[in-house]
Amino acid sequence: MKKIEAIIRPSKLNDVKEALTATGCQGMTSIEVKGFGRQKGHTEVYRGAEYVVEFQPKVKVEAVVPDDHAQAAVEAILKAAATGSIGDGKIFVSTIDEAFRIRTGESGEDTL
Amino acid sequence: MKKIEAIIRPSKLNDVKEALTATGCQGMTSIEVKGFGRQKGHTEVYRGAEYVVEFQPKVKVEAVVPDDHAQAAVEAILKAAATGSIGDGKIFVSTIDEAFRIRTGESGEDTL
Amino acid sequence: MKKIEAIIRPSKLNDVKEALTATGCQGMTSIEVKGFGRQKGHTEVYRGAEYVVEFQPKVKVEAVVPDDHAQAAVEAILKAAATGSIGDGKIFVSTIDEAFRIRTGESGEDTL
Amino acid sequence: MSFTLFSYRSSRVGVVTAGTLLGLPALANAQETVSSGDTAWITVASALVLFMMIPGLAMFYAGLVRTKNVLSLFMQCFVITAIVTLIWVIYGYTLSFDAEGMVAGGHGLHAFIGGFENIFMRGMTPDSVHGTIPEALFFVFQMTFAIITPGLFIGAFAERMRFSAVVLFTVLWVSLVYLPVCHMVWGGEGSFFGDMGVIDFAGGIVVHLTAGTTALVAAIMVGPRKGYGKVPMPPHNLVMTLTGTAMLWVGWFGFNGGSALAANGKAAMAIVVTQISPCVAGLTWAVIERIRIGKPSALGFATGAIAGLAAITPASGSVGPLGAVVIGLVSGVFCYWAATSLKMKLGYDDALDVVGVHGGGGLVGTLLVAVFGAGVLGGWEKNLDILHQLGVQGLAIAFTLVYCGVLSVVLLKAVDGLVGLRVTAETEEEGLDLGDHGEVGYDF
Amino acid sequence: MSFTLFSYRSSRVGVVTAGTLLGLPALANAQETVSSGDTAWITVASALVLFMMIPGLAMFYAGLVRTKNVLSLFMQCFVITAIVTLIWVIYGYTLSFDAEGMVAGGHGLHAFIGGFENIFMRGMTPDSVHGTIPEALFFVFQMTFAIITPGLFIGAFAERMRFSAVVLFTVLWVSLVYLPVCHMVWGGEGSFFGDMGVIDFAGGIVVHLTAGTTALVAAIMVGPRKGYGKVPMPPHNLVMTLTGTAMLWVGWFGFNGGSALAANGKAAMAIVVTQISPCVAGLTWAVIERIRIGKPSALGFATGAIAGLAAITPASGSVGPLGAVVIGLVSGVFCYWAATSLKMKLGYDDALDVVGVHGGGGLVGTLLVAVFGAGVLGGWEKNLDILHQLGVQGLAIAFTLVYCGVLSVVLLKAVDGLVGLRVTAETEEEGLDLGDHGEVGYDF
Amino acid sequence: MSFTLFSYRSSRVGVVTAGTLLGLPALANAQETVSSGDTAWITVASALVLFMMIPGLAMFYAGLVRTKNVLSLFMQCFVITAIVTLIWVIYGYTLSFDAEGMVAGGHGLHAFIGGFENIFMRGMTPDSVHGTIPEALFFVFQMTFAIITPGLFIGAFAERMRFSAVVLFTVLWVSLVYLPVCHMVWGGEGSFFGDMGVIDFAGGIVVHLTAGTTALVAAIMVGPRKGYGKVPMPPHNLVMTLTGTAMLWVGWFGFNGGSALAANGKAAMAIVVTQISPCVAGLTWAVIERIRIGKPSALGFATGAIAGLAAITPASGSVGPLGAVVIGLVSGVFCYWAATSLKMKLGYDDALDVVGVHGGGGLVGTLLVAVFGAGVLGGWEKNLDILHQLGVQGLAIAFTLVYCGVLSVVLLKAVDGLVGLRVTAETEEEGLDLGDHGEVGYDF
Ligand SMILES: Nc1ncnc2c1ncn2[C@@H]1O[C@H](COP(=O)(O)OP(=O)(O)O)[C@@H](O)[C@H]1O
Ligand SMILES: Nc1ncnc2c1ncn2[C@@H]1O[C@H](COP(=O)(O)OP(=O)(O)O)[C@@H](O)[C@H]1O
Ligand SMILES: Nc1ncnc2c1ncn2[C@@H]1O[C@H](COP(=O)(O)OP(=O)(O)O)[C@@H](O)[C@H]1O
Repeated sequence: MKKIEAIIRPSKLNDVKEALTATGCQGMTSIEVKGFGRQKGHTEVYRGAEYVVEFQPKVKVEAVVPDDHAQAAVEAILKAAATGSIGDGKIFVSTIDEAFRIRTGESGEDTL
Repeated sequence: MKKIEAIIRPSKLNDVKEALTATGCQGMTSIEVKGFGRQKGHTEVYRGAEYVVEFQPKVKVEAVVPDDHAQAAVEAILKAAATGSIGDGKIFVSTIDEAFRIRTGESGEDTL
Repeated sequence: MKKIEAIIRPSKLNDVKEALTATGCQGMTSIEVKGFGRQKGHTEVYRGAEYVVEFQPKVKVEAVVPDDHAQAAVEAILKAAATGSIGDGKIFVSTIDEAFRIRTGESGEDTL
Repeated sequence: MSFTLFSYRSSRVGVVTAGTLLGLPALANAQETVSSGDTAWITVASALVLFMMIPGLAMFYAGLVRTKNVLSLFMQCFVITAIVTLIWVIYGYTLSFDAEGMVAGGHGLHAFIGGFENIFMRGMTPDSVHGTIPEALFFVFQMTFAIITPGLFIGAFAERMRFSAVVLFTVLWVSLVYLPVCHMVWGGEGSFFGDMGVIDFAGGIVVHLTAGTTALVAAIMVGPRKGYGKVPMPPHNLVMTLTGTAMLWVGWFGFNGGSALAANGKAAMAIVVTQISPCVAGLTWAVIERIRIGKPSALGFATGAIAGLAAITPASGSVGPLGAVVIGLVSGVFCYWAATSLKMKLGYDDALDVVGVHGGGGLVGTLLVAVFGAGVLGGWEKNLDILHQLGVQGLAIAFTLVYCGVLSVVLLKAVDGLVGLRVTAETEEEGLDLGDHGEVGYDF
Repeated sequence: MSFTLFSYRSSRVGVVTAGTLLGLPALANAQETVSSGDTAWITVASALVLFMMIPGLAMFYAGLVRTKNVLSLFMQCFVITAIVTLIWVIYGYTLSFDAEGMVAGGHGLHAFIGGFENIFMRGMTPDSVHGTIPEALFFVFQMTFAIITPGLFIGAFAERMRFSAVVLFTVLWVSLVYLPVCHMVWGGEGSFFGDMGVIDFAGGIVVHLTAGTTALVAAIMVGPRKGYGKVPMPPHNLVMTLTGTAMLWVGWFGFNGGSALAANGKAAMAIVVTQISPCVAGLTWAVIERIRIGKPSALGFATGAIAGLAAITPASGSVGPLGAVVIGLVSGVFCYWAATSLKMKLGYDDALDVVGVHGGGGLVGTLLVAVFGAGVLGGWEKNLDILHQLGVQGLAIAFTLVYCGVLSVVLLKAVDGLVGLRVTAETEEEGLDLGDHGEVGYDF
Repeated sequence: MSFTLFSYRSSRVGVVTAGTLLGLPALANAQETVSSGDTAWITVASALVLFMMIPGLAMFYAGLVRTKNVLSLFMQCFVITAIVTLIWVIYGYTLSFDAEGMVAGGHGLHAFIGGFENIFMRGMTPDSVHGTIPEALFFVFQMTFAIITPGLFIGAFAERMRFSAVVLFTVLWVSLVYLPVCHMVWGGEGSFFGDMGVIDFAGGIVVHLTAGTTALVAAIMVGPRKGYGKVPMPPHNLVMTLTGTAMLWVGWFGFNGGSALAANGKAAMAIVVTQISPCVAGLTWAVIERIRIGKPSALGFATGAIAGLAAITPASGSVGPLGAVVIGLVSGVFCYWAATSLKMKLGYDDALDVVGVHGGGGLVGTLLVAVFGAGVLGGWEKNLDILHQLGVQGLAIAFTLVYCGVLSVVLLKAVDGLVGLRVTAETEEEGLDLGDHGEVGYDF
């Protein structure tokens, strides 16, 4: 099984969710994160004190999928999350050794 | 070393923490996440505008454990986090190449 | 590619960010988490009801780096995040199979 | 609905005008009947008491629950406001304050409940007068008390009682508990407690004791929250609770000061003691926490302050600064004990400590006014026989506890039968905001 | 600036003092000219209306938007307060209330706009009197109405209008819409609507109808928010919105009760109906939601309550409890329909439902006062000819809709040309707080 | 404690009643001694000033700190309220306002501090009168000023001063700084500043200058927060700060308007200028930010507004609209400079800018009232010699700066020796909420 971690713009979460489900992915987990990268941050000023905020609000979507679905999932996300401007984010793919469904105790690809 | 990622119901965090520590796991990290899966979401209505919220509040617990503790940890979580209803969550196991304790700079299984 | 996950004190985020960028790491993602470990928690009391809060606020920094940068990155974090007191946190290193830049669709180490 | 309902009588209440006293020509009458100064103050006092309910009490309570139930507390405060207003318009005011058929010392029906003369505000016009203020204003001021009283006890069954049950129970409780008790205490000559000589300036019995008693019954009958005592249930927003505390505090100037029904020295002195008591009680609570836990908490100070405010309420027209200090001190200690030790020992889940704070505070003040109202102890009640008055106050307390307790049991049983007291386990789990109201409090 | 500007006249307004009526010696005059009771009440009423704007309306509105725009609503409310205050000082008060040159029944310029006698408060001293209150107080009370009116319509174009455009539009709109309409209705003998016999006790036309009309025009001309109808835009902090609702509610006692300009039975009765209407309207909205969606929401109750408050505003000096109940009921139903069905059908993005709630409420109340003001229906207007009055009210509504609508189109066009109505797409995306003001609301 | 302590005298203050003036029979006296209108207004004004402290100032300040310290600001505001109330009851009122032994022009002890006649409110009954209001009300109104003054300076050492140190310092500071300065300015004939002819209508010197001076000393002596200047410390909840700003603003109507001690034209005109100054100052601050940073911030507007309110305070009884505009303008510019450039240059960590805003504002207003109080510049002070008055005001400022500065140094040293000024490094790191009070503000 592969774990797809996609760091995307918060406004793209819904599109990515729909794109992923369209590829047959039935579950995923999203996390609010702050991202640092090429995209430049903004400045806040409070009574003359300037704060440069370099971390941008992003959302990380994690979906564990069967090996043979991984490519489709990546492609779906690439399509759904892209705007073409700096800050669109990254996708990282890694390997999951084992998966379990807590409700039933089952393990394996069927649990996804 | 294995990384155990368990996506569970928020109300089960305490039980899972105790079950894990009972297996000898001395540390873990929890993260508030939103989960999408078979469990159906809810509808909110604000002045006639309906919002279907498909992402459920969940908690992700991450614990890195020595290889030979992994199975016990998974079983402990399976037991502590299950309610039998849809939405109980998943456990994913993956491989960690190296671990370090920041305080001392040590590495290896002893740092866990 | 390697994924470096560092669980650190929230007050160290900025130092870690700077240390990492100094090693040539151009991007990273940070997440607010709660950590459980050797560091003891605190007690809150509300009208006589005591709550022992064992989870500490921590920040998890995730950076994916080329294999040959991993060691430098780890060392940079070890240096930047340490205070010497219990609760400084951990660093976990794992393997990333593939990485993509959403904006361009490119993959590989160049996307980091 | 027949239109004769609206053939209003003019001025219902006879008053001896200052003009008459001064022997000025009749022309002066119309002008002096209503005091614009008293009217100004009681108008504002009414606004202040409404402000105590929304947003004061709503914030105070809602901050103490878990995030998932924050709106349910607000909604209950708002809807109680609306329902009690309508009850008050239709039959609440008349059943509380219509004095038709009352005889001093009589023990007939009207010693316990008012008449129907003013049903749907019949007979009230902009020209009607009550004492030195417009009757419409007296109507509004008293209405705000009827609103906040059921508001208080919702804290006891917070986070688990079904919204429709809260609504139904409020209607029944106000009709069958609040209106009679209010009449018995404040109905004037011929009212049961009034004739006994009970002292209850601003509602120690009428407001706090009834609310506290019902809170105890309801906490027990509705049952504890799922996981109570096992799962941590810390307040989700103490900042909001403290803000609400401050609003209640300031609003209490209107609650107690307004009960003088005039802008005068009595109102001012009532405000002085209304300021002293919460200060002492809050500090007392903080000091106890400092000693027992090591740290004085803001929630502790706030809880003590509310207890001190509840306690001074019945006494605020009678006691001087010395009495206020003692009442603050005693209520701080007593309510701390009631809201922590006693509650834990008895095991009921009074979620927001209505019993300990309002029941306890009401009790302390209603008894101690009998002592510190005496001139020799710095009070303003001439000819107060302390022992006798203690007996009178005790009797009134006992009667109210029994009446209000029994009625609460009966009404809650009835409501349970009709709509069910508790939300489903799922709604309790996901929160009343989503379950009962289909919305969430925050989406940062 | 010449100093003669500041050679103040003394007391601008002649009054018949009570002292004169009583035949007391002249000495009494100075003392009785100003009623300290009326002054006390109107002072507080002014504070209450200001409190409705900041923080009341700011919280009510800011809670409804997304986190990234929360400060922009606060900032707009604050800056509008500041700008309108200065306009009022410099030329607003005089153009609204200077009666110089007005002739009863005349249709000259001064039927539509006041004169320049009181420019920069010329002639006003601490001794100037208006009726039974200091003129400076009358000035302040009326100022708070001028402040809150443009405050209302910012809800329509929330989350997307450029800050500088809001500022500029406010200046133009208050000068060219508010001041004339205020003068036409409340300018006294010789004012256009006043002479027609229009009833608008506290601003159904002057405040709510103008705000609602402009809101409609602005929502359309500024255009919908990016993603409107597709992306979910739920309120980010309903708790704040409900707190703001409560503050508006309590403040409305000052808004309507203060419009009696005295602490008397008329003020008290205005407050009675001001309490009844939102209760009925809020419950009505909740019941509709219960039927249609299955769950009564706190936001629904609150929205209904504000609609009921807007609706009772023009009628609060004329109707009795029956009228208040009906106005509450009708506004609850009508505004629900306007803010949900009508808005969706017509497709404009009135972000915070100013059209449905304030426009709708103002309409309902301005019409129904013609019916329920009648004595036979429990009102206080002697000799009210219902049909005739309906005509008068309808005419005033029509005139206001057209005048205010056309002016709004013209002024928005002008502002668009001068500074641009909308923020950039990037600012809309990252939020107005960062984009327009360089700060964020929360950093927990 | 002996009971003779409570053998109260009746009416302490002689008044010439209106009844006497009118030559009405004595009967009228009792009735007319107290003006119910004035009483109504000052009662509300007292409530408004208390409202400024809790929750107004608590919210304003608490929103500006980091999440981990939010409750500590609330707790300090509450506990200061309680402590100062008790001080006021026991010896504060008498040391401020007991006029026993004062001689016009005398420079004995009682020019600087009051006597002990009214210790523990001795002699005060509901019938005691001060001017046209009950003495108990005068007591309450003045008490609220004593409460808010130390409340102001806690902003300077926020996020790091030990709770017990704050408590102890408050007790000492109120006793040894506030009471004497209050007496010197407002003690009546024979008071030091009073006899000099110092103008300080509502507390430019008594409240804002003392608070600002002590804030400067304390910020320096307590030392900067850990990481100050390196770690970002942005406000955690600007929405709360803005809400608090609005509450302060509205409450200021009571602060300044109430200082007329009557509901009259003077109060009304004070409110007019109290509205104008913050509007101008807020806009000024926003314009400066627009020019220097490119974006006007809501926090900037709010800060300017508070500066404008502080500045108009001493002048609000004397200046007209022109003066208010200029005072607003100057305080906007001056306080911006003081809170940004000056603070950075001098390097002290005045966490919430008490020095710049309150010190700066108090300074500006106390000086400019000497100019714009003059009739020729639109003010109400007859026979004002501008140059002379500037000298008088300057002298009073200088004296206060020195007295208050020196005392602050001494008292802080003492407190440091007794309990230690600062929390431990760990408590500062984890936050004062947990460290000092064992609780957290939010748990969403
Ligand atoms: N090496 C990395 N490891 C982990 N996260 C990264 C890394 N590089 C970028 N990110 C995440 O991706 C987001 C977008 O990256 P950025 O460089 O700003 O734009 P782009 O992906 O369009 O080149 C960042 O905000 C950060 O959250
Ligand atoms: N393929 C997946 N990848 C990552 N997270 C998943 C995946 N499937 C489910 N989840 C997580 O598990 C949670 C529970 O899954 P769900 O399908 O609702 O119930 P159940 O696990 O009982 O079948 C989801 O809310 C989501 O957070
Ligand atoms: N086995 C583990 N798996 C995942 N996270 C861990 C593990 N052990 C510790 N952590 C994280 O590291 C943090 C610090 O650990 P702790 O034992 O308190 O101190 P130290 O790292 O200094 O020994 C914890 O709060 C937790 O977030």
